[in-house]
Amino acid sequence: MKSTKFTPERNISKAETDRKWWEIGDFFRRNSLWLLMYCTGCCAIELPPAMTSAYDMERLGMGPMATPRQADILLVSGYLSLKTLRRLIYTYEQMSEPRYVVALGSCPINGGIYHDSHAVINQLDQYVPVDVYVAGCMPNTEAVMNGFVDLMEQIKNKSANGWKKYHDNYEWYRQNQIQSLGEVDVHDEFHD
Amino acid sequence: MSITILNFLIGLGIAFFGFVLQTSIAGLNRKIVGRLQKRVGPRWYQEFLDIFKLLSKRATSHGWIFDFGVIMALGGIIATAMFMPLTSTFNAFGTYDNFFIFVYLLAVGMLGMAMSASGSGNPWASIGVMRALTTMLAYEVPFMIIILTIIKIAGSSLTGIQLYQQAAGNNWFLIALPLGGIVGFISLMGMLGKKPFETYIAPAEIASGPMVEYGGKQLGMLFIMHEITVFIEVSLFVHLFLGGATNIFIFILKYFLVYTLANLISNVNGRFKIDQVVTFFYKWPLILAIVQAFIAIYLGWVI
Amino acid sequence: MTNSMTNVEFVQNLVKSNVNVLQEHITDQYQVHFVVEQDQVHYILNILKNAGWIQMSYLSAIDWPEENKFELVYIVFNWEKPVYVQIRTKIDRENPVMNSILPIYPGSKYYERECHEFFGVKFPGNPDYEKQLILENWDDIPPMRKDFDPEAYSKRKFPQREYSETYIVQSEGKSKLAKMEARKQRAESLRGGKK
Amino acid sequence: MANIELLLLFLLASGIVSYFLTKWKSFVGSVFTIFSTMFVFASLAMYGFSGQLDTTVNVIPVLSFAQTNIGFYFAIIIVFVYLMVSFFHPYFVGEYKYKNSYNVMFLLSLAGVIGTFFADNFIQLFFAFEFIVWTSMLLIPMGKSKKAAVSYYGFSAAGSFAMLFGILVMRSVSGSFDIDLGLASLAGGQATLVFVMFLVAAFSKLGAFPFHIWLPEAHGNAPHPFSPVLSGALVKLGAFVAVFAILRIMPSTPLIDFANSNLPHIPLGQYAVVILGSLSIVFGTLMAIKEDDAKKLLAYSSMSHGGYILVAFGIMTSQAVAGGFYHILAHALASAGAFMAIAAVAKQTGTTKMSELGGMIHKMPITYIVYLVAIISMAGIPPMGGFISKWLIFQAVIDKGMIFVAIAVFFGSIGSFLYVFRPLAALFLGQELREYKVKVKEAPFLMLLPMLIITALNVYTGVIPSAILNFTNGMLVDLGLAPVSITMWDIVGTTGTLNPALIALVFGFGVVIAFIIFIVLKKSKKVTLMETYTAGNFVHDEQLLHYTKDFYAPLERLYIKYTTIMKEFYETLAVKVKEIGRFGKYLFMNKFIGTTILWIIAILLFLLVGEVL
Repeated sequence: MKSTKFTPERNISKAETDRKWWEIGDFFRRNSLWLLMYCTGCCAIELPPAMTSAYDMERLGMGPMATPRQADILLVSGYLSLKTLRRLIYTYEQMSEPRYVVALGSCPINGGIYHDSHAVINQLDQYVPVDVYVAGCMPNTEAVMNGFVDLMEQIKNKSANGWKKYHDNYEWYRQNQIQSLGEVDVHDEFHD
Repeated sequence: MSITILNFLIGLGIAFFGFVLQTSIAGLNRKIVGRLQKRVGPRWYQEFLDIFKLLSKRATSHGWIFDFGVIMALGGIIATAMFMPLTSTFNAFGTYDNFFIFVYLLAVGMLGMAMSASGSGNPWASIGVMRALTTMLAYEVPFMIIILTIIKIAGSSLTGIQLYQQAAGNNWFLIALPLGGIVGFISLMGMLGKKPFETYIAPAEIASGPMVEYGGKQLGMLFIMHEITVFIEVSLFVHLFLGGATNIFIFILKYFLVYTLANLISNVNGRFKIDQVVTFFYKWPLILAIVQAFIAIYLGWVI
Repeated sequence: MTNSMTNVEFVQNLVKSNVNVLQEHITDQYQVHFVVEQDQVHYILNILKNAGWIQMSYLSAIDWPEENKFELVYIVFNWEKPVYVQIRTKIDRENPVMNSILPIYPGSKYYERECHEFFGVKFPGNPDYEKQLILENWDDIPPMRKDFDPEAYSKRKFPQREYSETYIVQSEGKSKLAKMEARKQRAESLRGGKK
Repeated sequence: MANIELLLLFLLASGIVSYFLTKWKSFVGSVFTIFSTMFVFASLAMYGFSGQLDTTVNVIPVLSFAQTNIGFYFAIIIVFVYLMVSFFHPYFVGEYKYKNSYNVMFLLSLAGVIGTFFADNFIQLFFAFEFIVWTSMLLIPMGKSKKAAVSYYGFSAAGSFAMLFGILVMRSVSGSFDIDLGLASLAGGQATLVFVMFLVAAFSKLGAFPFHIWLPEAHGNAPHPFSPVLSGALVKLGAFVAVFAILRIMPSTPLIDFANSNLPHIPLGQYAVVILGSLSIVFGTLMAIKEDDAKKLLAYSSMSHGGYILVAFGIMTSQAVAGGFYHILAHALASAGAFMAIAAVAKQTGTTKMSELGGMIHKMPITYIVYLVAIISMAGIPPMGGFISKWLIFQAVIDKGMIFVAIAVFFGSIGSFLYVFRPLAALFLGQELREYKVKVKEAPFLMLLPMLIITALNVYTGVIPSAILNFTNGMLVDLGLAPVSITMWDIVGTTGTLNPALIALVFGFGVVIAFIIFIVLKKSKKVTLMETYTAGNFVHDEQLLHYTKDFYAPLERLYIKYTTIMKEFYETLAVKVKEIGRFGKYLFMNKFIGTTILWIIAILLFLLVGEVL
């Protein structure tokens, strides 16, 4: 629209408006993080106290969700075997964007006590981008909560960009996945 | 009366008001439940945050019926809410607030959602829809028998029913038809999908049933739809059994009490199996409803 | 059978009277194992099944690289006389072939597939013992054999990040008071959920 | 001026022409059938609404005709269904074994329909009625099963002979076959007898409880294009007879008559009809919920809707009867639409079993919309026609305070959501099965056209019912009832006012709002149907993600063991009848030829003696 005397020229670019909207969205997203709990290993035992009256995750607006489509955070709690990793990648790809990954325990960081196992992978962030690692074997509940608050801070600082990274470096992630797993999408006699 | 665009805007305002009211009260109820379980609980506006977050996300779609069903669901529910009177003097479409509109226009929304869920191609969604429909078959019949009694006494316009209860010498139908009040409340629990009758959501069992494939904006729209549906159902109870309201504050108060009571009851209950839901509703609530209808219609004992 | 006989004794009698037991071991009143010849396994399992050991609980193998043998362990269970009976036999490690016990215990189908996957024992008679069951897209020697090196496999298969030798301690230079302040703030933020 | 007799002759003639045309080329013959049907419909529609159908010309000596409002209402609905269905013939008739007689039978049964509804005396009505039964009986076995026709004929014959008996009783009282005279002359025991006999005819034709066995058999196994006719049109013959029986014969005084209340003033006979109608509703609903064949499911739904019509007529207030008449129209349209959609699917896939189908929506979206609108109407959800009629019936039921009938009516209404959703979910939605991914495509235009017309009418009847209600008001006046008060937009019931157009408008408004919300938000990512939440499993078989078999299993479990009672009763009855027949055969025709001769002589003597006396 041509500007007249009474309507001053609006010089906010589209990128700028998008950024504004994104920041508003970030406010909602960080205050309402829904978890998909992929209880892969022993660290899952730290989640009940985090959810119930001891630490009460819900006061941060967090809660468990049933399916990946609904969830924001993919919570990997503990070691990941090769079989689980396939399902994890599949689940991660099903989540709606923006999506974040929080990994608990030392196993997803460097393999932990399973660092020399043929069945357990060593570093999760080689396959899917991880936004927050919570170290410890197992991390206590305060640390888990701290991890979530860290994620909220990252979202606020716009540094929780794992899902964008996954888009940008998809080839690299894909290559790592294939190196470890062969083809991610497996066929078996029960589901064909 | 003549219908102008103003009526539509008022109706839309009522739907929006219902959404805001129910979402706030649902948030408050989450806080209350949190306190009940010795937790801090979320902020009272948490439900708003959840919904707007969902709207801000990028969703996945399984084809046109998946989207169309969601639009039809939300549209049907908004349309239903537009007919809802808030008080005995304020509603959008005058005397056209016929009770049957609420029951059957609500069904359009439900049908839209069921269609969309089945269209996602996920078996859990179909199972959830099956359970939702079966639950509907269970709670609707006792409820409708009580409604028959009320309509027989006071006509089928919701405003008329409110005015009848507010007239001097008449009681609220909760008192005038005590058994009916009980049946109505149990059916309300079924309608709201609260705990003993929560079979069709069952997150741990069938992965939240019809909602299994939704994320992002579709889920957000379904949340909006759900909030408005709850608004319609609880308002129906308020208007039918609690004498409606003469002003908006009384309405909000009654609304809050009914919803909180339902929520508290739901929080100390487990979940029925689906066939238990059916047998439950076709046993005591139906018998009570028939007894109440018989007493009220044939014997004329309306206290 | 007389009533004075315990369940374990009954099994001992039954097995010893029918096959040549190389070695036996009674763990406790509920568990006993017998080592038999490879070609007598089917026979004794058949007898045990007819005597009431109807449940095939497990089939696995043990790798003995020094002896160049695999030891197959069949565990069967009787619900009337609660004794787990293990029938063990050693088979050749270079060419591990064992006839399937599918005709006796149909439930052993998946155990044999698992055993094939993890040890490489072949089970002719089981129509699909070679199909993959647990390991998906496995491309190395069977992983439970003792000459398989899991660490090397892990190194080779799973990409590793290079860590630098030097590291930084973040809190260095901060005073104790500042650290305490930071911790307090952190606790505050955790409690309220606001930041 | 359209003349009824000329129309009949025209249909007979075009039947003969279509025989040879179909023999030459089935497509041409079928198109000829479409045009003949269209001509009949057009001439009826053009002159009938103003009451100008000519009945005076007397070409055929014995027959005489009259146009009544009720007869015309039924006739125009049924001929319309015939017309719509005839568009399917070019694609279906070629497959049948006796394809040239298919079109003939179709046209002849249409002639029977016209003869029935414009008959001015009972004997002519009976013969036309029988004519329809015979022609349709020859059409049904061209589908899947020959047994279905036997069952259909058995019940229809029982019905028509009961009606014949009633007619003869009436004749013995009044001395003529005239309809009005005959019905008016009845009183006392004869009235009861005729009432029961006519009801047997009505129930067996309407497929209401307890004469419902043939309905799923015949509808499910009939040729695909004939099922909509059976369910949408021919079943309504029962309703036509029911109008005579229920509304014009009153054999007894009101049953429950509270002195100072407006509660049931319904005569005993009519009350029994209402109760049987309620049972039909419940029975039909429960059976439809557990049915796997889509056509049989819809057949049971016809039974349930037949129950609604009976309940409506039995209550006998003007609202109820108006609701009943409106329901006949609404159900004819909805049922025809649904059956035609299923037929279109069956044409593409070759099956109507829901457990074998899935994901048709991706290839046949328009058929899906047709089916969707039809079932919305069938379930009585606004803004479709079924809502108006159900609303009127509910008003009447509530007004009369009939609690148990209300249970049945509401149960049927909610239950219909369950069973109509089943084909929607199993057949059109869900996973797109592998075997239908390639070869299935949308139905051809000539099939879509009638389906779309029916869809439009379904919506029209639900949004602007006043024109049709005006017409039914005329019928109510004919029957001696007060007309329902309607204005241009409103229907005024005893307990409230309904404005269907407003509901539709608000619904549209709501959908627009929802659409705006949807469109301004971020665009969603398209994924395939197989990429659903499977708890992380890699599933590659569509069948595993398609939930169709035993859809309502938890609900079915509660009543499944009681469902076969009626069927077993009729089977036992059939066995008994067979045994009696065999006994008779044994008596007459054993190996001694003398016995047979003895019997013949005995019977002759008996007759002669009777004659002498």
